[in-house]
Amino acid sequence: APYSGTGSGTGAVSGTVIGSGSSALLPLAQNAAKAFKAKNPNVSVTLNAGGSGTGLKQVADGSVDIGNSDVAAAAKLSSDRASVLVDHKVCVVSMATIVNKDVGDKVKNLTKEQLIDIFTAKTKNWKEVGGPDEPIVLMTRPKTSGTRALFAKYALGGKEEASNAALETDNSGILLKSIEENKGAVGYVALSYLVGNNKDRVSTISIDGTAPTLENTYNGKYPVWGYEHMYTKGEAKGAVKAYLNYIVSSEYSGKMEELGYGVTSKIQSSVTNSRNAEENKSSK
Amino acid sequence: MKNKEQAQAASRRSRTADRFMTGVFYAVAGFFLLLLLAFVAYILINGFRDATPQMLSFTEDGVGNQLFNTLYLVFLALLISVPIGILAGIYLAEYAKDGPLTHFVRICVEALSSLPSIVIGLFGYLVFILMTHSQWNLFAGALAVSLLCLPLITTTTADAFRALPQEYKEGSLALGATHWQSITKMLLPACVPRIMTGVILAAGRGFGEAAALLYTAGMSTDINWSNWNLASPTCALNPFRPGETLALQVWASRTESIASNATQIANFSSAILILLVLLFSLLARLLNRHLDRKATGTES
Amino acid sequence: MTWSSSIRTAAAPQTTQQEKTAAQLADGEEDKTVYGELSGIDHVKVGIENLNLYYESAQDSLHALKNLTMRIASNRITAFIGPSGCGKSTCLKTLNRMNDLVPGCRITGSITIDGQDIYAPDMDVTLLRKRAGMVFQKANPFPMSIYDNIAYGPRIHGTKNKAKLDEIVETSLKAAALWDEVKDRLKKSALGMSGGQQQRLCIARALAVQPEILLMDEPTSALDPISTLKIEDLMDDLRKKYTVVIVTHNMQQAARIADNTAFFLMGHLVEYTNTTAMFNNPTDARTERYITGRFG
Amino acid sequence: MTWSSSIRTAAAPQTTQQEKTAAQLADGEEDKTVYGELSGIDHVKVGIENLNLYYESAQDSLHALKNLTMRIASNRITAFIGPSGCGKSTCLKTLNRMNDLVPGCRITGSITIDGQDIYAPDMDVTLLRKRAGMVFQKANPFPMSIYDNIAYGPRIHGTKNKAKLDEIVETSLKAAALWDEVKDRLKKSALGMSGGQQQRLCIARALAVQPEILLMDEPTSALDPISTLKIEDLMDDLRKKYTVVIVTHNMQQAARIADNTAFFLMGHLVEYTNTTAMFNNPTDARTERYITGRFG
Amino acid sequence: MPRKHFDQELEQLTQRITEMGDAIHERIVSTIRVLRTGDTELARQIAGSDGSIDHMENENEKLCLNLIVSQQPIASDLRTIAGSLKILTDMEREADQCADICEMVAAEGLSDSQSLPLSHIVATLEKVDNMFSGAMDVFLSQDVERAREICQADDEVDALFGKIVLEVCTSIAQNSSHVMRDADLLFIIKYVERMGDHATNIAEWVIYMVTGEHKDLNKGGKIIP
Amino acid sequence: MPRKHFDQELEQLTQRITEMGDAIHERIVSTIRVLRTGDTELARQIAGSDGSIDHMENENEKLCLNLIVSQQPIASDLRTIAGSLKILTDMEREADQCADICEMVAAEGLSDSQSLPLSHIVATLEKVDNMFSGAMDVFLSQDVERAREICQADDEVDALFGKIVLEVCTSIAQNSSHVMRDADLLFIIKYVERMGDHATNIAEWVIYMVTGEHKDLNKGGKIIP
Amino acid sequence: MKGKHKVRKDNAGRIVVTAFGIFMIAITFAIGIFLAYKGLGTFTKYGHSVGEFLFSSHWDPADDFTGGGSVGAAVFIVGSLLTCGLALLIALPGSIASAVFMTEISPRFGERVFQPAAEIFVGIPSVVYGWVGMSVLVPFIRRVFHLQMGYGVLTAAIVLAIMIYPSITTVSADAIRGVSRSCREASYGLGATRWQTIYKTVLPSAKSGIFTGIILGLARAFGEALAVAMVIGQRKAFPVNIFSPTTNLTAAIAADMGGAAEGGEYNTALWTMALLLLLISLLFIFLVHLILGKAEKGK
Ligand SMILES: Nc1ncnc2c1ncn2[C@@H]1O[C@H](COP(=O)(O)OP(=O)(O)OP(=O)(O)O)[C@@H](O)[C@H]1O
Ligand SMILES: Nc1ncnc2c1ncn2[C@@H]1O[C@H](COP(=O)(O)OP(=O)(O)OP(=O)(O)O)[C@@H](O)[C@H]1O
Ligand SMILES: [Mg+2]
Ligand SMILES: [Mg+2]
Ligand SMILES: O=P([O-])([O-])[O-]
Repeated sequence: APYSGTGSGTGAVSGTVIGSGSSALLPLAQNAAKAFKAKNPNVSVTLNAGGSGTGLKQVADGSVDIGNSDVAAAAKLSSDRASVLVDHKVCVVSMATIVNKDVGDKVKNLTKEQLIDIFTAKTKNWKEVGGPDEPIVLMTRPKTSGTRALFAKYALGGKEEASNAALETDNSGILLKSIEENKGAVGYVALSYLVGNNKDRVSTISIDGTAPTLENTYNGKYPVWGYEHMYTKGEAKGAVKAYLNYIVSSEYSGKMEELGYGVTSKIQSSVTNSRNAEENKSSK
Repeated sequence: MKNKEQAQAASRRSRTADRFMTGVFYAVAGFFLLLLLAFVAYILINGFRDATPQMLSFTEDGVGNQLFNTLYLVFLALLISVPIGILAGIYLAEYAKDGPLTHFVRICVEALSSLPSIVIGLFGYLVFILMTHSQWNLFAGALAVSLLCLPLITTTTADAFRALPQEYKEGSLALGATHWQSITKMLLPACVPRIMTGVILAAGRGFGEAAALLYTAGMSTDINWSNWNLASPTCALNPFRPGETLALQVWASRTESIASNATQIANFSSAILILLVLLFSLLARLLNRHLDRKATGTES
Repeated sequence: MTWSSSIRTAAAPQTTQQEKTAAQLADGEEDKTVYGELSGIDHVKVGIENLNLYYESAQDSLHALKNLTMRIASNRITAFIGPSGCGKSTCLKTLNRMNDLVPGCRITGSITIDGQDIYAPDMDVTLLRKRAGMVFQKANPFPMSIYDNIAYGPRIHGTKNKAKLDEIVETSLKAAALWDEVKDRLKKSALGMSGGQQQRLCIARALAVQPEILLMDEPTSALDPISTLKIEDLMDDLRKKYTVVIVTHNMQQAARIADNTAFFLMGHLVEYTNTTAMFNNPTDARTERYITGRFG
Repeated sequence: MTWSSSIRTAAAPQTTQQEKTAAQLADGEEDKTVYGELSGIDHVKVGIENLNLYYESAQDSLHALKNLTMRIASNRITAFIGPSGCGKSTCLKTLNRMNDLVPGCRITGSITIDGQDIYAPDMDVTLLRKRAGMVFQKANPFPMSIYDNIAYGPRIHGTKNKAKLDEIVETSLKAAALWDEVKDRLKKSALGMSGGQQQRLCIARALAVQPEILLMDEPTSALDPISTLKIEDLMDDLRKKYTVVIVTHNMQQAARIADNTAFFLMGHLVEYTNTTAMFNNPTDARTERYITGRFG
Repeated sequence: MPRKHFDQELEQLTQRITEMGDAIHERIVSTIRVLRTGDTELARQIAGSDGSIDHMENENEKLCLNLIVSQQPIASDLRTIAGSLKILTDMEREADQCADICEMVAAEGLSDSQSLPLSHIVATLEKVDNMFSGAMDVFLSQDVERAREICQADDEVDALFGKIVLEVCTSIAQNSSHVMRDADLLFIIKYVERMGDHATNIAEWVIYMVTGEHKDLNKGGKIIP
Repeated sequence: MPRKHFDQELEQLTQRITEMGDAIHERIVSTIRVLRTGDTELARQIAGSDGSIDHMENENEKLCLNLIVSQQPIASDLRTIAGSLKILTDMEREADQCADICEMVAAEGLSDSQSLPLSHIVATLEKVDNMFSGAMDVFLSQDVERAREICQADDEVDALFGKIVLEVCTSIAQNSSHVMRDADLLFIIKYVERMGDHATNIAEWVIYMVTGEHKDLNKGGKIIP
Repeated sequence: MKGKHKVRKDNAGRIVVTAFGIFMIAITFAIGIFLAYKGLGTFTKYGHSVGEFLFSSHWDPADDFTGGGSVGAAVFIVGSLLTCGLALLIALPGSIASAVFMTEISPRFGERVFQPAAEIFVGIPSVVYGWVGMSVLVPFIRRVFHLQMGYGVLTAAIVLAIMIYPSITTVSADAIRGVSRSCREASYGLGATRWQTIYKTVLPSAKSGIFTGIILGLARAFGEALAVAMVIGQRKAFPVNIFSPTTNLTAAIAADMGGAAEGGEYNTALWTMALLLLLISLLFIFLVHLILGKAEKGK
């Protein structure tokens, strides 16, 4: 990466930061970049989506400074390529099950089993789970999506979604719009898509009585969450380092929560440990 | 007399059919015209209804930078594809002998022109980004778009050359001009109006292109308008910086953005894009008419 | 024998030849050329010796000119006549090697201009074409101004000087009897001119490179009678300075303007003589039948 | 006075008229038509009375036919001659209302065929065009088989019966002197025929709808002399069954085939008389100047 | 078969000229009768009907000019038409001379229908008639050889002319009482001689029509034997 | 200015015919001298040089035919050429008759150059010469009115012819010793009369050239006064 | 030696121009080779059969480098074919009617209004089509046909139809304009009505040009990604009727290419789809040539 900055901390850095990857992380990264740049006008930050796979590959190739990913590098890269990458768990995201308002008025909570039955297309009508007499419309993300991977793992207990019965949506934005507009629709998005006006467009569903909120994530009650990773090839330096530091700084954490992302450091350590252990296990 | 009556009956039948079909044609044409009108109106109204002046600004909140990127990218793409396209077109029309090679070039050009732009985008990503070990940048985007424009310009040029009467060339050669002189001094100037049209159509294609840019031009832009150091990544004129275009931005704000006014911005950008297309189409027509008049001498 | 009335049938000397069809005549033993007295032939400009021309393609080969030998007189108008496809245009094009542009066109024999072999390997074709200008059936003004049309040739051949070009343009247009009609609109597009004017422009354009020979391929066949007459009047003047060869379908035109006339048939030169003899009393029966319109 | 030699100048009776230019003559007071003796005029097929035709567009209006009155004899060939743009084709097209297709074309006056006003509101234009068939300058066969070309018209007019169509095709081709040449390849594309054959095909096609009148707009101007002669021979036969109106640029053609000839100039009918009188001894000085090629 | 129409018209022209030739031949035969019989009635009739031949000539001339206008004749076609145009003049003169002879006979009668000169004149006129008929045949057959023979035959006529003039003069010298009638005989034999010349001209034009060459093969007016 | 070339050629044709006319006029004048003086030398010379006029006729005929071939003349152009073609015949005949007259003079001499008939013949020939010159003028000027006058003038010649024939006959009747020479006189006056006819024909053709109408305005052969 | 100089320039010109002609081949080849290189891995590296890829509907490639998934792309292929076919069915009558209208019925209006309008249609970014389709058409379809959702084959086909409509229209209009005036005159001259002239003469004569337009339109429809992805529903199952959601090749590529691990089975299978798109393009080109070649032979 073109790099012309020196030093660390705030104020004095200059240079370029280029990132790519996860589309779920992009809004945060962009928001942070904007704030970061306000302080460091000599830094140029450019960020792109492309998907976690792309981000990881590019950072491993060295074509970008930061590779954003919803999943751990080991899931998408061969182990020797993954091993040179340094992980920065910049935040956590929780995935909320969302339904169209007409369902949401009647169905506020589902058990994990119900959820699994719905997403594997065993349950086909909302009335089976106490909702209106409407067929269930599944809306999912592509198989390569990090959001989908997390949701499948922690909400559906690793069960495969019924792709052939679901409508797949490339992007969370469009998925949200689809759920909003289609009766009986159910799907999932990161909480970050449910801030501001978006909150009222759809209804969220509690799982086993736990509502998908940041608090429930921090305290470990709500299991459907994951880290968002920003990988660098080797240790971060200069502007990149400053940028990464800025994201995880307390200065920015308020803003982060406003955007619907969870601050990594706020997660209770027990929760962190068990999740880390799980991830290490699954990546091996 | 029976014959005559028969003829009259047949004539009555065919006239009825004629009137009916004329009605059908009017209806269909009217329908599509209305559809287009509604389409354009919808986009424009949607776009400008909630627009704020700030949206035009050259900041993160406006689409000024994207607009600039769009124009700049298309400009770069044309800079690359116009000369190549014209030269290749000249080859096809003037030098290619009627043989397998020529046939092959022709098929290649046509294949290129009917290639899905997403495929071009992927190719561009691999070759212009990965193989050059660079990052998303405008120039890579321009190269990808120029791949899209290239066949268009090539075929327009070749067609324009072929459409010229054979007599022009014969006339020139018979005056002792070489083939190359004939091309540069006579045929090419005579083709300018038609090539122009092709170029403008190609530009229109560049404006609207998103799929080919997803993986090449990048989806963010960061311009410092006070920085004119060409090597700097924030310099507007540095082609080797990422540059989100309007179409890409529409795509991005429709899909991923969590900004609260993302939809309005997207609508606004769409409207701007449509205006651009309209403008260019108009420009092409005016230019063409002007050149045509000049060439045919109908201008008084 | 398709055409004859009883008088004609009896016309004694030709009787036997008339019995054959044109094809038999052309392909048969009788392919010797009848040469009559030629006007101005003591000054030969172009010499064609045993010229054979073939159009060859992957599938087949066409023998388009068969053993052609003729001399073209300097400062005379020579007309080529003959039915469609007989090789008139082909023969005309060999004279400034425009046939080089036709793929698969092969030549044997020799053509000389002022004694110089124009198919010699070291011949500069562009200079040859400068010496032997060409005017085509369909007027082909370039899509540029009248001035630029005329100046095109001189510019190609290296004249850059504006004053010089102005002079050439004026002289050429005057020589083509067009100056008065266009002098006030030299900068206007040539495409806005009438058909007859366009053809005279093409003649002027050919004159602008100072050729010695003017080759014209049916230059008036697309024009109305009045424009045709104007161009014929013009050609009559051109004869003074140039050697003119013209292909024409119009027998009367040949009779009006040409000094010598050559009649072609299926690639053969059947008869070549002065125009008066050709049209009043041709020697070969095929010539007679063609010019009196009784062919086919 | 541009053209005359000393003899011509002295030619007493025309002297004053010759002094004026054509334009003066055409626009001036002198726009009365000279009518001579007409061949076969006791059977009138077409009557044109005080016809005026305007081409109107947003910018301007062109008075293309000026107060035209003429009667066209049945079973005769009537030729329209005149310089380019004088309104010959326009006049021809009014006879089967092909000018309806031209936007901005306006007509006053009347045209009758067999006494019936063809511009009457209740006139069936398709039937009119069936009665007055048209043949154009450039042969325009449809890109289909020879058979389908001929059968096109009858089919349009409701004939479906195969045997009937076969018969019509044969009769029409025979009438156009084409049957023998094409009878073995009726199913082949008409585009593969020679120019002269194509034009005869177009004539056959026009005959296939059993017209009463044949309108021909320079039907041979794109053909070589031999094909032209064939078509002229054909027209001579057609006269027996049809009323033929032909536009031609070729004075000799008019002289050869027409019974009556009309000379147009800038929208005026200048002279209308039998062909012999027209070409041997025209009355109007403008006619004389035009047919002797001294116009412009 | 192009130029079918033209060929028809040419044939028509030939036919009309032949018809005119037949009509003239008839008049020559009648004139011979007049000279033989001194039939003034017949003579008056022939002299008065010369207009019909003139009319024929006029019509055929028009036909020729029309053919030139409409058919743009060239080469042999033009020679045929131009030759016809010329031949028509000579033919008309043949008829004219007949009319002139008959007019004289009608006005003055014949001096002595059994006189030697007159019978010689008749014999000459018969020869001339043969020449004329021959010329018309040759016009149809375009036989150049025969045409040449006809031209040669005029020499005999010229010789006869000289002889008859001598005879007439001798007869006048012997008896100058009918000078006026004898002078008429002189004029008649002169006319007959001219008729031979005209027949020769016709044959010459036929040769021109075929070969394109027009030579005076027998210069007329060699009145000196 | 289209047909410039054609107009030039037409002018050339007219000029050549006029030149030929001048040459013929000269011969007529010479013939008059011969008749006046009985100059056999001059007579022989004129009789011998007829070929040059024939040659001119031939050339001009060719020119006409060439113009027809190349220029497709129509209407007045064609009338000019066709008329010229016809006029040439008559002109040639004028020269022919002069030659014939001179030939006779050369062969036999003149009986009595001071005789009344002879002086009348000379006067007639002068009249004919005037007619001929007039016809040639008219050919140039295309003046129809004058052409008609010329045709009328032939009546006088015809009248003179009748008168002279009477005179000659009377003189023969009185003295039949020079019958042969007197017969020559008869032939000469006949020739002169014919010359008047030919001049008339020329004028008639001029009228045709201008108006397109060809009428016999003075039917030749009215030898009976 | 002016002449020599000219000749040298002439040669240089020819060489340069030829080089660029060959450059076009190079690019196309580069793209082809690159796609083949990326896409053939499905068959070589991961050992799937072409038959499986084309005819199996079981799509479950593994997003890793070991493989073992299934790569049956039949659903995508069928989705592409179905939407394009339907789009053509919808667009074609309208296109031809419009082309006829703008050339035969009202040429002036056609030239002044219709042609530019069609050009604007072509210029509208496909993203915009997709978005408008999603915001307007999807609810519309849902309401009109009383569906639960508006996504599906029909919706995608309509969006595609609108997208290809201008291309087919303009190419057809060009073809119809190319029919010589004289052909029309001949027909009118025989007493044919306008409609008879159009369907008996003009359309048959313009046939090959219209086919070309159709195929170019189809090629565009096949290659369109973003707009279709937004409205087709992207359900990885065969549609049961024209209202069912399904998915297609381009949507799949656009959706998953970025997320899939580079070089993994999933990723490679997507490249194979891209390769298939290229091959389909080539097939279309081949068809155009066949048609035009035939038309030329006819003449
Ligand atoms: N480029 C070519 N390739 C093959 N054959 C050709 C070519 N040009 C002409 N010919 C053939 O050569 C022969 C002579 O053609 P050419 O054009 O010289 O005839 P032409 O006498 O000029 O006829 P026209 O009067 O129709 O112009 C024809 O049979 C023609 O088909
Ligand atoms: N469709 C039209 N719109 C406007 N003006 C026209 C139209 N058609 C013909 N004219 C004009 O009407 C006049 C007569 O044209 P027309 O075609 O009848 O002439 P023409 O005598 O047939 O000439 P040509 O010999 O060139 O065919 C011309 O001035 C022409 O420019
Ligand atoms: Mg040619
Ligand atoms: Mg008399
Ligand atoms: O009739 P002629 O005067 O020529 O004898």
